Amino acid sequence: MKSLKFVVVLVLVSILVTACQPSAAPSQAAVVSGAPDVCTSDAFGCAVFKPGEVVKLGMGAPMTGGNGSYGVDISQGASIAVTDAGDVKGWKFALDAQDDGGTAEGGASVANKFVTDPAIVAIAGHIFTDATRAAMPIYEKAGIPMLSPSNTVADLTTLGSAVFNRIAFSDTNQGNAAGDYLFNTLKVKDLAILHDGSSYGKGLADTVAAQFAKDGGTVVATQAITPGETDFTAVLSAVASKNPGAVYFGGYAAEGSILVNQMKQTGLENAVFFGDDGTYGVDFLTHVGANGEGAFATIAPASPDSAAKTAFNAAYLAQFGKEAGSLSPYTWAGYDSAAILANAVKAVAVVGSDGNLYVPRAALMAAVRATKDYVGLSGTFTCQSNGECNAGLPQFVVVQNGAWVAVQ
Amino acid sequence: MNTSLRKSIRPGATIGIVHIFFVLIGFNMLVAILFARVSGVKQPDAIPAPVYLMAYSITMGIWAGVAAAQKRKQEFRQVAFAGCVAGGFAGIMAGLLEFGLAIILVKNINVRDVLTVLSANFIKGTLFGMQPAMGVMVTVMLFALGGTLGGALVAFWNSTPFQAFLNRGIRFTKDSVQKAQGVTHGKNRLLWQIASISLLALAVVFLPLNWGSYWNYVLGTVGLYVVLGLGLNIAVGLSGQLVLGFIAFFAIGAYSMALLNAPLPYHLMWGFWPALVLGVLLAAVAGLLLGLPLMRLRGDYLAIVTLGFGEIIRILLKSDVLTAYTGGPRGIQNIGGPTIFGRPFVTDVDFMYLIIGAMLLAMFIYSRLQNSRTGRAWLAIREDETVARASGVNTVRYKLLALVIGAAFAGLAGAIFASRNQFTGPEEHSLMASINVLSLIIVGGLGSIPGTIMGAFALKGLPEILREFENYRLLAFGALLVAMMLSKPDGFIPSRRPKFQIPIQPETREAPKEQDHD
Amino acid sequence: MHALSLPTLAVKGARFKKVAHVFDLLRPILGAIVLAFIAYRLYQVLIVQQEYGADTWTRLLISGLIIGGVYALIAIGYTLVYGILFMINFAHGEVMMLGAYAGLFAFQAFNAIQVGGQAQTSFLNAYPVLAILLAFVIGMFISAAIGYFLEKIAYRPLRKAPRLVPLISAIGASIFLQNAAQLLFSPQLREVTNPDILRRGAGWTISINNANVIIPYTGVFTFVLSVLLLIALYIIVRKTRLGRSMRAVALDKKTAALMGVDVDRTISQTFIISGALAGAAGVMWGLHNGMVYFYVGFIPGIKAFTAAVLGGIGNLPGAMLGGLVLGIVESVGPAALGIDFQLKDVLAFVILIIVLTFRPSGLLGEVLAEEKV
Amino acid sequence: MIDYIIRAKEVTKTFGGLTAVNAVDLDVAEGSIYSIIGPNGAGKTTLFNCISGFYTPEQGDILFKGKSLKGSSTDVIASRGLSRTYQNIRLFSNLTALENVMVGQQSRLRENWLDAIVHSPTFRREERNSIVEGMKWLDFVGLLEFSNAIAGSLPYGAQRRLEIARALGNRPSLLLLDEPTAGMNPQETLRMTALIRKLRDAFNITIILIEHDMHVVMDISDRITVLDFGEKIAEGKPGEIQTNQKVIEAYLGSGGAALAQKYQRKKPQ
Repeated sequence: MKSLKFVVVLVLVSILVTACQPSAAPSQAAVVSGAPDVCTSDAFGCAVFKPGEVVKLGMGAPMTGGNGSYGVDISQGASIAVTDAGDVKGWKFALDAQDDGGTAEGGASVANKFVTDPAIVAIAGHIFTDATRAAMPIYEKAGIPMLSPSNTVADLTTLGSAVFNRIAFSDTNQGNAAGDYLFNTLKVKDLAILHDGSSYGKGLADTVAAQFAKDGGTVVATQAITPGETDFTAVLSAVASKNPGAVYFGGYAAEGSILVNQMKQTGLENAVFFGDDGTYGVDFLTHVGANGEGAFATIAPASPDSAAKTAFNAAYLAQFGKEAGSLSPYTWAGYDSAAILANAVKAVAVVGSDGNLYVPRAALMAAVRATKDYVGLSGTFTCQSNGECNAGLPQFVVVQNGAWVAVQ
Repeated sequence: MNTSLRKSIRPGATIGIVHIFFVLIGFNMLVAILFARVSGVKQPDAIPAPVYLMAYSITMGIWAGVAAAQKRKQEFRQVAFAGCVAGGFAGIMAGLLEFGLAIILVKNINVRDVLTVLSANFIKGTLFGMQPAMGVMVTVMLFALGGTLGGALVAFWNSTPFQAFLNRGIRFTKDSVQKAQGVTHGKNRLLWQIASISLLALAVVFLPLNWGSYWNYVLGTVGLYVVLGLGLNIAVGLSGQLVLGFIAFFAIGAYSMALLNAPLPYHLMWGFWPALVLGVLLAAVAGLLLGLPLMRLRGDYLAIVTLGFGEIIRILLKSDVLTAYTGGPRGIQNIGGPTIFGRPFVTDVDFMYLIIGAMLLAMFIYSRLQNSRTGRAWLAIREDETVARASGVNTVRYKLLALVIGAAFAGLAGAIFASRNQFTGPEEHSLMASINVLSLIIVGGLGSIPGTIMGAFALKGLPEILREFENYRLLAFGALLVAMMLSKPDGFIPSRRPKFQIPIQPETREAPKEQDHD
Repeated sequence: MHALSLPTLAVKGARFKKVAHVFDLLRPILGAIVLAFIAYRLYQVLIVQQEYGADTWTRLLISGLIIGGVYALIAIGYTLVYGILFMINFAHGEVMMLGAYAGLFAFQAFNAIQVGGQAQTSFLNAYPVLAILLAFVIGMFISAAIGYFLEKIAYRPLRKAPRLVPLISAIGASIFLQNAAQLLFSPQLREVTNPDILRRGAGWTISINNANVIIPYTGVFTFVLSVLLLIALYIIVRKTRLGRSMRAVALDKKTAALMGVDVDRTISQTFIISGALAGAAGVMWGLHNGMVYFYVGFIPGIKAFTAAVLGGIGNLPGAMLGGLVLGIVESVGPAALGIDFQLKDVLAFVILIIVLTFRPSGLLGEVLAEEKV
Repeated sequence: MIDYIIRAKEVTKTFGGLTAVNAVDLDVAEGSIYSIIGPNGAGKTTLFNCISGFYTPEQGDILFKGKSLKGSSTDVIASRGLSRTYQNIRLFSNLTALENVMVGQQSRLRENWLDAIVHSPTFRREERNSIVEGMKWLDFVGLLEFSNAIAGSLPYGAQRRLEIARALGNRPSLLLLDEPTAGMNPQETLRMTALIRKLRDAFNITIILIEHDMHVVMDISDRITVLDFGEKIAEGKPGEIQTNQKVIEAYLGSGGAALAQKYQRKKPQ
C-alpha cells in the first residue's frame, strides 16, 4: 500500500512538473497572419523566430566518456562556424551542442529533445554511428535535416532517409580507393588488416580487405584491437609472423599512433602503415615522431592551407587553447557541417509581413541537399540525392620529414 | 586564535578550495551563464556580463557562510559574523587565485597547455573586467558579503519566531497527514484505494499524451530502468548476490528482439510479441547457464565474474567472429514495433503505454514474490547464506531462481528498448550501463519498489535534467552520487518489512501441539 | 487439556527429497571438456599448423609479462584496500590516472628546464635518474593525497553503512574524478616525454630465428618496479607497526580499536599507501605507454580488479600472480588457441570463470572447502 | 529396545593436522535430553557441525533415524527434521521475528514462485497457516508481542529464544542447541531450562545441547557425554559424570582434581 501511495504522489508531482514545462509540441505550421505563403505549402511548416530570438543548429555528440574528445572538438569547431556565419536577415545563429555519449540511447534522447525545441532547424551531426541510427527516424518525423561531419558507415545513405546527409567519406569510397592504391601503386602483395572494432574502423577494414583481395592481393591476417588500450605488442607480434608488406588500420589516431610506434618493436619495421582519415592529423604526427615516416592516410581533397583554414586554426587556438586538430581529426569537418547548414538556412529563410523570421523546414531539407561545390576547410562538397556530399575520390597523404605530404 | 574563529575558517577554506576548483574548470562561467539565462538573457555570451559573475561570487560566499554558521546556537550578530569570517576567508583564497591569474594575464604566460580554460578573456571575465587589484578586492568583498548574508540567513532560520512558525507548519502538516491516514485506514480505506487507483489510471492514460516526445522518451527510459532495476533487485536486493554485468541479460533481450524482428541479417520478421516472449525466455536461460557454475561463489567474486560475463557478451556481439550473425559493431536496425488488435504501436506515446504496462507487470511480480516463501528464502540467503541453508532453504535453487527471474526482467526491458529505438548495437550494453543499474537500486534503497522508481529517476532522469550544465553534467552527476550516498546511506526509500496481524490471542499462552497425523 | 490444533502446512508433511547438486556432478565433466578443448586447440596450433615461430612466441611472452606487470602494479593497490576494508575501491583507476597526469606534467617541466653551460640540455636528460625519481615522488604524492581525501570525504562517513553503499560512492567518485580531469586538462591525448635513457620502444635486442626480439627498457622497469613495490608492501604489512595495525583492523575493527589501534588513522594510512602505489603505477604507465588522457584509468582499473580477484582478492602475492596470469593469457592465449586477438578479453574472463569455478577464492585466496560456521 | 534418533560411529574430523573430533561414538535415545560438555576447544561444536551437516567427517558415519547423513547437505538434513541453533546468535537480523520463524518453515512448505505470483489456493492456505503457526511458536517462546519487530533489534535473551523458535519452524524431531543459556542471567537461565524441558515433554523433541552451565546440565540432562581434546572421555547419567575422575581432571587439570576431591569430601559436613 505504501508503494501505491508513493506512486500516486509521484504521478501528481510529475503532472505538476510537466504542467510547468513550456508547451512541448514545436510550433509547427504556425499559420498566423504574417506567415509567408511558403509555410502553408511546406510539408513540415515553418520554424518561427520573433525578433531577438536565435536560430539554433543542434549537435549531438559524445562530450563525456572515452570518446569525449570527439564531441568537444567537433562542437568547438562548429561553434566557430556559427560565429562566422554572421546572421540571417538580422537573426543570429546559435549552436546547441548536447552530449549523446555516442550511444543509441543518448542519440534518441538528444534527438527527442531537439525535435521538441521549435528553434532548432537543423542538426550538425550526429558524430557516432549508433547515435545517428537511433536519431535518424526521430528527425525524419519532424523534418529536421542532418549533416554529419563524421559518419562514414556505408549503408547510412542507402536507407532512403530524407534528412540524413554527410560530408564524411563513405567507407566504400575510401576503402576501395585505399585497397586499389595498396595493390596497384604500392605494389603490396601481402596485406595485414587491423581495425578497432568500431563500426567505422571495421567497416573500412572490411572494404579494404575485399577490394585488395579482388585486385589479386592476399590478406594474410585480420585482427581487431580494443580501443582505449595502449599495448598492442601481442597482436602486432602475431601479425608480424605473417610477414605482411603493409598494415592497413581502420580506426583513429590514438590507437593508430600507438600501432605505428609498436610496429617498430615487434618485427614489423619494414611494413608500411596505411591509415584512414581518422588517423590523419597533427596529433598523429606528435605521437609517432620519427617512427611515422612513410605512414599513409587518406583525406578529402582540400587545399591544405587555404586562407580560411589558417584563420580558423588561429581562431580555434585563441578560443580553446589547443591547436586545431589536436583533439580529433574532425575539427574542420565540424566547422564545415555547421557552415553548410547555416548557408542553407540563409537560402530559405524569409521575413514575414509581421516582422518574424520564417524558416520553412522541408525547403531547408531540400536546400541542404542542393549544396553544390561548397568549398570548405576539409574539402569541396556537392550533395547527391541520397545525402552523400563527399563522393569524390580521396587524396592520399604520406608522412615525410615529420609532415603530411600529398601524393598522387 | 580563538576556537570560534578557527571553526569559521575551516568551512571558509573548504569553500575556497571548491571555488578554486570551479574556476580552474571554468564552472564559474557556466553558473554565471545560468544566472544570466534565469534573469532573461536569451543567448548569453561565453563570458557573461560581470554582474552575473558577481552573483556567482556572492553565492559561493553564502555557501561558505551557511556552512560556517550551521550548528551554532548563538545570537544573531555572532552567527552573522561567523558567516562573514568564513566568506571572507574563502574570498581571500579566491583573491589569491585571482592574483595568480592576473600575473598570468599580465605576463602573458601560456598555461593553457595544462589548464585549458585559462584564456585571457576568461581571466579578464573572472576579474569582472576590472583592473586586477580592483577585481581581487571586489572578489574578497563579495565573498565576505555573501558569507554575512549566509550567516544571517542561518541565524534567521534558527531564530525563535521563525522556528515557531516552522513548527506550527510542521505540526499542521502532521495533523493533516494523520487525519488523512485516519481516513485511509478507517472504513473509507476502500474508497481511498479506489480513488487513488483511478487517479493513477487517469494519469497513466493522459499524461503521455501531453508531455511531448522528449519527456516520453526520457521517462520511458526511466520506466525501462525501473524494470531492469527490479530485476537486479531480485538478485542483489533480495537474494544478496552482487551481479555487476546485469546489462548482459538486457542485451540478450534486445538482440533476440532485433534478430527475430528486423529485416537484416536473417529476415525472420517475427512479430513483436513472440519475439518478446522468446527474448525473455532466452535471457532467463542465460541467467541459468551463468548461474550454474557460480553458485559456490560469494560476494565480490560473484561480482567480478558477472562483470566478466557482461563484457564477454558485449565483446562477442561486436566481434568479427559473429558479425555475420549479430551485425557486429554496426548493430541491427529497423526493428519493428508491436501490433495490438491490428493497430501498430509506433509513436512515442504508444511506447510509453507499453513501458508503463511492463513496469506495472514487473512491480506486480516483484511485490508478489517479495512476500512469499520464495521471497523469504531469498532474504534469508542475503542475510546469512549458511544459516539459511541449515534452516532448510535450498540455497542453490533459490539463488539460481533469483538470477533467472532477474534476468527475465532484464530481457523484457531489453526487448522493449530495442523495439523502441528501432536499433540496437553492442556499445549500448557496456559496463557503464550495468553500473548505472546497480547504482540506481542502491541510491533508491535496496530491495524496495518505490526506491527503485526513485533511483531510476535519479540515475536516468537526473543526467537529462542536468543537461543545462553542459559538459559539467557528468561531473555534477558523480558528485551528486557521492552526496546522495553520504546523506542517505540506506537509499531514498529503504525497504520495509511487512507487518502481520497477530491472529491468535496472546493470553492463551498455548503451546502448539502436534496433532495432525495425516 | 484441549490443545489448539496446528494447521497443516504441507499436504503430506515434510517430504525430503535428495536435492541433486547438479553442478557438483557436472564440475569435473566441465573441467574435462575445457581441458580437452584447450589441448585440442594447442595441438592444432602448435603441432599441426605451426603458425608462429619461436621469435613470435618470445615476443608474445614478453608482451604478456609486461602487460601483466602493469596490471599487477595497479592490482596491488586495489587488493591492499580490499584486504583491510573489504571494499572495492572503484576509483582506484582514476587515482592512477591523476598520478599519470602528475608524472606527465613533471616530465614536461623537467624537459623545459635547461641546465649545463655550453652544451645546453634539459634537466630531464642531464640528470635522468634524479628526474625519474622526482617524477615518481611527485606522482605518488599527488595520488596519495587524492587517495587520502577520497577516503576522508567519500568513504569514511559510510564505514557503518551496508557494504554496497561505499561501492556506489566510489563509483560516483570515479565518475567525478574522470570528468574533473577532462575539464581541467582538456580531453586531449598527451604524450609523455621520456628521458633518453628510458626511451619508449628502445630495449635490449636478442636474436631468435634471425629475427630481432626487443625487450623494452620501460617494460623491464615496470616489471621490476612492481616486484619491488610488492616486496616493500609485504614488508610493511608483515613487519612494521603500521602493518600490524592494518592486519588488526582487517580482522576486527572493534577489537582493534579496543586494543589501542587508531582505526581511522590506520585506514587513512592504508589509502595513502594504496594511492601512492596507484601514483607509481600511473607514472610508470606514462613512461611505458606514453599516452595519458582522462580515460586512461578506467580499463586498467577494471583489468586490475580482475587480476586481483583472479589471484585471490586481499592477497598481495595473489594480486601479482593474478596480474601476470591475466597479462599472459591476454597476450599468449589468443595465439596459442588460434582465436582472434579481439577475443582476448573474452578468453581472460572465461579463464577467470573457470578458475573461480574450481577455486572459488582465487588462485592464492584461502580455500573455504567447507562452509564457515 | 531403545530407539536411537542419532547413532554416530567413530566420527573423526580433522583440520589440517589438528584432530578436532577423534573417533567419537554417540547414541542419543529418542525423546531424551542429551548434553555434550567439555572444556573449551574440546570439539563440541565441531561434533555439532558434523551432525548438522556443516562438516563432512573424514571417518565414521552418523545415522539419523536409522539413515546415514553422509553426503546430505544441510538443507536436506534440516528437511529431515533436524534443527539447530548457534553459539554466537545468527538470526536473519534485518527480518522480523515472525519472518525468521517462517524461514524456518521453508522445508515444510510447497508453494513455489508461480503460486506466489498468481496467489494460488495452495499459496493462500500455506501462507495463512504458516503465519498462524509462526505466531504460535513465537508465543511459545514468549515473543508474541515482538512478532513484527526486527530481529536484530531484540534484546539478547529474546534473540536466543527467537533462534529456538526458528529452529522449531520445521517441526524437528531433533534439536541441537549450542550453548542456549550463554550470557544469560539466572532468571533467564531458569526460563530457558523450563523451555527446553517443555519442548521435550510437549512435543517429544529430542534435544542435544552443548552447555557450560553445570547446574543446567545436571538439572535437565538424561545423559551426558564429555569430550576433551576431541575424544570422548566419559558418558553416562548426570550423577555418574559428576563423580567421574577423568572428567574432573579434564576440567580442572590433575592438580585441580585433587583439590576438588578434597573439597567434595569436605562438602557433606
